[in-house]
Amino acid sequence: MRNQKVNIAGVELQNPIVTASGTYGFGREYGEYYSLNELGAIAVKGLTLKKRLGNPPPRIAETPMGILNSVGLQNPGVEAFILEDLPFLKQFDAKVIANIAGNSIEDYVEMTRIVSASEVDLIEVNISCPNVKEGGVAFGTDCAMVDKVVSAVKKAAKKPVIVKLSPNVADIAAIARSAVQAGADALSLINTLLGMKIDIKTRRPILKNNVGGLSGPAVRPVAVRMIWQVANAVEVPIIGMGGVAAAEDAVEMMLAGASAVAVGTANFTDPYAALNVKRGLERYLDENGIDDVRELIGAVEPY
Amino acid sequence: MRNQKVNIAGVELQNPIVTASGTYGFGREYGEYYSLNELGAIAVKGLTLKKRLGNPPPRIAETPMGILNSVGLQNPGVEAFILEDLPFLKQFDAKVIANIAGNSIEDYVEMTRIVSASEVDLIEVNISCPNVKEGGVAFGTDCAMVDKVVSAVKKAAKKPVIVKLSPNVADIAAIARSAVQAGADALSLINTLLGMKIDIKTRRPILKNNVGGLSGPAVRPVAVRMIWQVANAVEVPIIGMGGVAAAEDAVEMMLAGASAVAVGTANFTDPYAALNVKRGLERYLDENGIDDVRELIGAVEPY
Amino acid sequence: MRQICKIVKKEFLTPDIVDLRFYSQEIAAACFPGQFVHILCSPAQVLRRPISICDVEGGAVRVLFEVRGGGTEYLSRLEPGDAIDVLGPVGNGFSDVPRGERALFVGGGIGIFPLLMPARRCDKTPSVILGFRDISRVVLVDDFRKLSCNLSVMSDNGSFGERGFVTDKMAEILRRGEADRVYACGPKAMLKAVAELAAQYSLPCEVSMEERMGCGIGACLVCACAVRRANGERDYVHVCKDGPVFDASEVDFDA
Amino acid sequence: MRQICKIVKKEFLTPDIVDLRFYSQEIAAACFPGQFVHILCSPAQVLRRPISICDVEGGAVRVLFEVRGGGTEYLSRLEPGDAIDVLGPVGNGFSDVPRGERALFVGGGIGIFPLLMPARRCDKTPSVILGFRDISRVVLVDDFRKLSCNLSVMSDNGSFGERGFVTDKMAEILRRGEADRVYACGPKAMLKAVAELAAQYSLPCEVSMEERMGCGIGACLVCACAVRRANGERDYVHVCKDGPVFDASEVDFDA
Ligand SMILES: Cc1cc2nc3c(=O)[nH]c(=O)nc-3n(C[C@H](O)[C@H](O)[C@H](O)COP(=O)(O)OP(=O)(O)OC[C@H]3O[C@@H](n4cnc5c(N)ncnc54)[C@H](O)[C@@H]3O)c2cc1C
Ligand SMILES: Cc1cc2nc3c(=O)[nH]c(=O)nc-3n(C[C@H](O)[C@H](O)[C@H](O)COP(=O)(O)OP(=O)(O)OC[C@H]3O[C@@H](n4cnc5c(N)ncnc54)[C@H](O)[C@@H]3O)c2cc1C
Ligand SMILES: Cc1cc2nc3c(=O)[nH]c(=O)nc-3n(C[C@H](O)[C@H](O)[C@H](O)COP(=O)(O)O)c2cc1C
Ligand SMILES: Cc1cc2nc3c(=O)[nH]c(=O)nc-3n(C[C@H](O)[C@H](O)[C@H](O)COP(=O)(O)O)c2cc1C
Ligand code: FES
Ligand code: FES
Repeated sequence: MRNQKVNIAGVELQNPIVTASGTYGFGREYGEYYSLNELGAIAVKGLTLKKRLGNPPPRIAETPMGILNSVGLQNPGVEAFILEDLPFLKQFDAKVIANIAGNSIEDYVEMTRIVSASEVDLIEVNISCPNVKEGGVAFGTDCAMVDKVVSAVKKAAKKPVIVKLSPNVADIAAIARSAVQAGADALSLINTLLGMKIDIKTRRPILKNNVGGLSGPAVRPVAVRMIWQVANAVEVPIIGMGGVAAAEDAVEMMLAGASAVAVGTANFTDPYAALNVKRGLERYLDENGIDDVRELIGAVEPY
Repeated sequence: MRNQKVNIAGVELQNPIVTASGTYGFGREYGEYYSLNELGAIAVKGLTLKKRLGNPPPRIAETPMGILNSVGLQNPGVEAFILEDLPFLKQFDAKVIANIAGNSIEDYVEMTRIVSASEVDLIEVNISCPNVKEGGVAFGTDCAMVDKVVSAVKKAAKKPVIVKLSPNVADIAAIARSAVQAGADALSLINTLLGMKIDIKTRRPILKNNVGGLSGPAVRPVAVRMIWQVANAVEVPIIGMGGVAAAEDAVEMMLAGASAVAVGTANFTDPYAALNVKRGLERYLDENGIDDVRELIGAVEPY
Repeated sequence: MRQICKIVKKEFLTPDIVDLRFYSQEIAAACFPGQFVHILCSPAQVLRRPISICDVEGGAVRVLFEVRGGGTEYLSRLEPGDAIDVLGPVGNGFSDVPRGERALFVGGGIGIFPLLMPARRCDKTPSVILGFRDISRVVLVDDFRKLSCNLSVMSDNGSFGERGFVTDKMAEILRRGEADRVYACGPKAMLKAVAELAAQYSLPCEVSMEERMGCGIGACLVCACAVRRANGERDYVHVCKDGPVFDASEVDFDA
Repeated sequence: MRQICKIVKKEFLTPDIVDLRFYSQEIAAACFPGQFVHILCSPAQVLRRPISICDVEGGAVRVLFEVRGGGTEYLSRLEPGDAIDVLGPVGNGFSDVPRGERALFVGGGIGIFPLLMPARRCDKTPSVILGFRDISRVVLVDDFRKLSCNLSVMSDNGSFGERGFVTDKMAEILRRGEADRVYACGPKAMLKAVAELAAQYSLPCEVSMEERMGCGIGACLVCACAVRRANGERDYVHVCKDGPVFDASEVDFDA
């Protein structure tokens, strides 16, 4: 048996396939298509301290090989999640990643305390949500802010902390370094690129929020580049994401430097996408005689 | 007859369709497919003070609905362009935009002087090329640098100056404001997003330069969003580009705030792309009873 | 359920409206009136397209769709024998008409498609009102004629059936007390008017809502529909999983 | 020239290699040996794919291609009657063999495809060396047999024809003084060896180079090929417009 296990900040995932926050709810829906025991980890929908309604619809637009979304963190609040959804998720072998988003540093700290006391396996600090007015992406595009949020969260955290980075920056390596210096145990990237689509008939944006986050295969080259840059800049493990739709894409991201790979938008194209990526990765290892999936991590040979 | 004319910094284009720098050479090749008299303007291949060989091949990779390129400003040098290519281009009704890129502020200034003394109609200052080590994109991602380059260029310029912005930034509106405060007569955006693709068989990047610039339909939502943000931040005309492949895309960019629209990567898919966008735009105006194409500029009605 | 299904029949009913049947014993057997299928149209697209189930015939599922953009355009060019990737049946459909009750079905435009199956399944003769923009868009009327129902057909300009809105006719029927409950599908403005009319007569009313979708199964939360909870609080439910059919009294049509 | 052309014939010669003919009177009439066509394979792709013109038959253009990635895979699934979007003929092909000269054609793998036409057009019987990895990849040999040429077929493992490299056979032929000029197409390493051998014997040598392409017509400068100018200076020329066929003495194979 080939080794599929990877380690993210001390937490062992049985395989490197993760589902991306916000695309997979709390796992119940896709769990009707295949067993959640198949996955390495599940990053749950972004949580806020209190229940959030999110943005008005339309919240999605299609673009060439991508989508824009402006959900705006609709969620039941962190306490409701822990009471109602976490017990469901903890039945499975997949690790649970609580994705948290705050409007203020106090929010982040408070949520960190709450999820630290729960059965969640890892905390993913979303400092890169482009779909909320207050906070959100603003925390993730400035090194000093990154430092502040992450330092504060780390002080309160009793679980490993993954910091989720925004791609809407000029120097992703600098942001990554700030996060790691402030104590991030792992990084995940990329969140969505800010985009817009206009309906030329109505002359109005498709999204009621005007702008939204771009994801899907279209952004994969940007994601791969950023993962590579970050892997060269810091030592902590990376969860790579952005347009992964097939096993080959997961291999590409691992070669670029990711220790695990998340599947997001591809779930919408095919409810079995994450499962197919996982199975395809196993086949890839077999066909290429690779005994340990970790051999792929960062194995790209640049010119 | 419906009005197709638009004005970019005092220069009248007979229609809003431009060809994007670096995708159209000096016009000769596409000129064999249709008359260059059809176009509003032609932005020539990025010029440097001295001849440049550019980066080693492979210089192109295909990505989902996009491409990565790492040409790295191969060009004969600004003097050779003026002697050998400009006279050819000046035979046509299309305005000529000289796209210049330097390694230093002195370079930019020197080139500005040289092209100012030529028959070029507009100068496009490329502070956003991701494919050269020295200078290039570095000039375009920092407001202070933008200010320095643009101020210096403006002092030397005897033609209107378009500043071409990089999308690899956190706050495009801030960069745009710096450029305009420093005297930019117009802005063009977006240049390419930095991306990477890895060949999983060889475990090497496809591009010999490791990373390259992402363009094509994949990036259009990012381009539209940035054009909209910039149009709301500054008063100067904008040449919009990034993934325009059809007349509908041109309309979308104009609604977002562009006064003219450049066609780049789409030329590779179809050598008639720019012509088709132009004709399609005419048809669109006819079908919608729009008498003046300028009615479209910035006409999006955001929520 | 996700299946690769063979197209067994395709017909253009108007230059824009396609009648498509694909084979899926499983979906045909499992589906309820008002549910939809989520179809992956083109390999160049990331999102599926929600299309209501119009009817089932043996092991075949029938859908009608209007060609709007890239997805439906691509779908309209497929031919019998071609395969499509179908997710479904998904969503919550119309509730069964209780025995003995007279249902009124109100459909406008492409909103008439999901009404055929539930109208057929009534034990008491239902009323059906179909509204079209004009005669060029009239489809499926013969299928409704074959049911035992009291059929009214309206067009905005009178070019087919009666001139007027479906709500004009609906008001008549309710005034005459000929309906015990209302089911409606169509443009939001129409649904709002239908819901208000039904409320005036205190009739239970179910409406099928449209919203742009991602996953189609309730995971991504993009297909939000504003509702007002009993306590007056605003909330969002989701068209793909909680709907597309909702109790009209809950929906906040003005959100 | 850009045309939408009908496929008239498609055949899999091996599980990976497709023989495709499409109709274009214009391209068939205009093309020279060694030129290529730039084909838009799939609507989900932004770039065309360069494929050498292998032959012309009446108004049909024949190309052979190996299925490698998404583009060629898509193309391989098209059928006679389907249309493809073709740009071409493009590029600079092989120069005509001067009357009375004996040409030697050396091809390896998919590099043999563009050699059929020029080999047929020689007035003096040429020599042709075709190299294959192994017997499973052998194609087009019968077509070469039908020409009047001195044909040698090599395979790396001897499973078809002689065991050995094309350059082994080439060395023999040059030693015997049976060639006045050399034309070659194949992997870069092979071309380099061929060029060195030809240079040893001071024979003119033309090689057809491969590079990833954008526009295919000389505008975007992505398809760079390193050359060394007479004055020793390094430069880049472009495979799509200056090539794909270059004078071997110019090409910098080590760049
Ligand atoms: C529950 C439900 C049932 C439906 N049933 C039918 C039906 O039976 N027959 C029919 O003709 N149409 C139906 N529609 C509308 C149909 O889904 C859209 O017309 C279709 O998605 C348009 O896709 P497109 O690629 O042609 O258009 P585009 O505009 O190119 O689509 C772009 C994106 O927007 C979405 N979109 C565009 N218009 C709509 C819309 N009106 N509703 C939802 N998403 C939209 C698309 O799904 C896609 O994601 C239904 C919609 C919903 C929500
Ligand atoms: C002048 C010229 C003539 C050619 N003639 C033939 C021929 O007659 N028969 C044949 O089988 N092949 C030929 N090739 C190679 C052929 O172009 C590639 O195999 C093909 O482009 C691969 O496309 P894909 O989508 O299958 O692969 P992918 O790897 O998915 O292609 C991705 C991108 O890389 C480019 N690419 C990948 N491999 C190559 C390559 N080897 N050369 C150039 N571009 C590449 C593609 O064009 C595309 O832009 C020729 C190449 C050139 C440059
Ligand atoms: C509908 C939708 C909702 C999302 N919500 C969240 C979220 O709540 N928190 C978060 O960190 N990222 C969120 N994301 C971003 C994804 O987790 C992921 O970073 C991004 O989509 C790129 O991956 P993909 O291309 O595979 O989708 C969301 C993405 C989508 C498409
Ligand atoms: C092959 C290639 C070369 C380019 N070279 C230049 C250049 O020299 N100068 C420049 O300002 N932009 C250059 N660009 C960027 C384009 O002008 C344009 O900004 C970008 O490609 C987005 O437009 P598109 O998606 O329509 O191609 C180049 C783009 C491509 C694809
Ligand atoms: S479409 Fe994903 S929740 Fe409805
Ligand atoms: S492919 Fe554009 S110059 Fe050769």
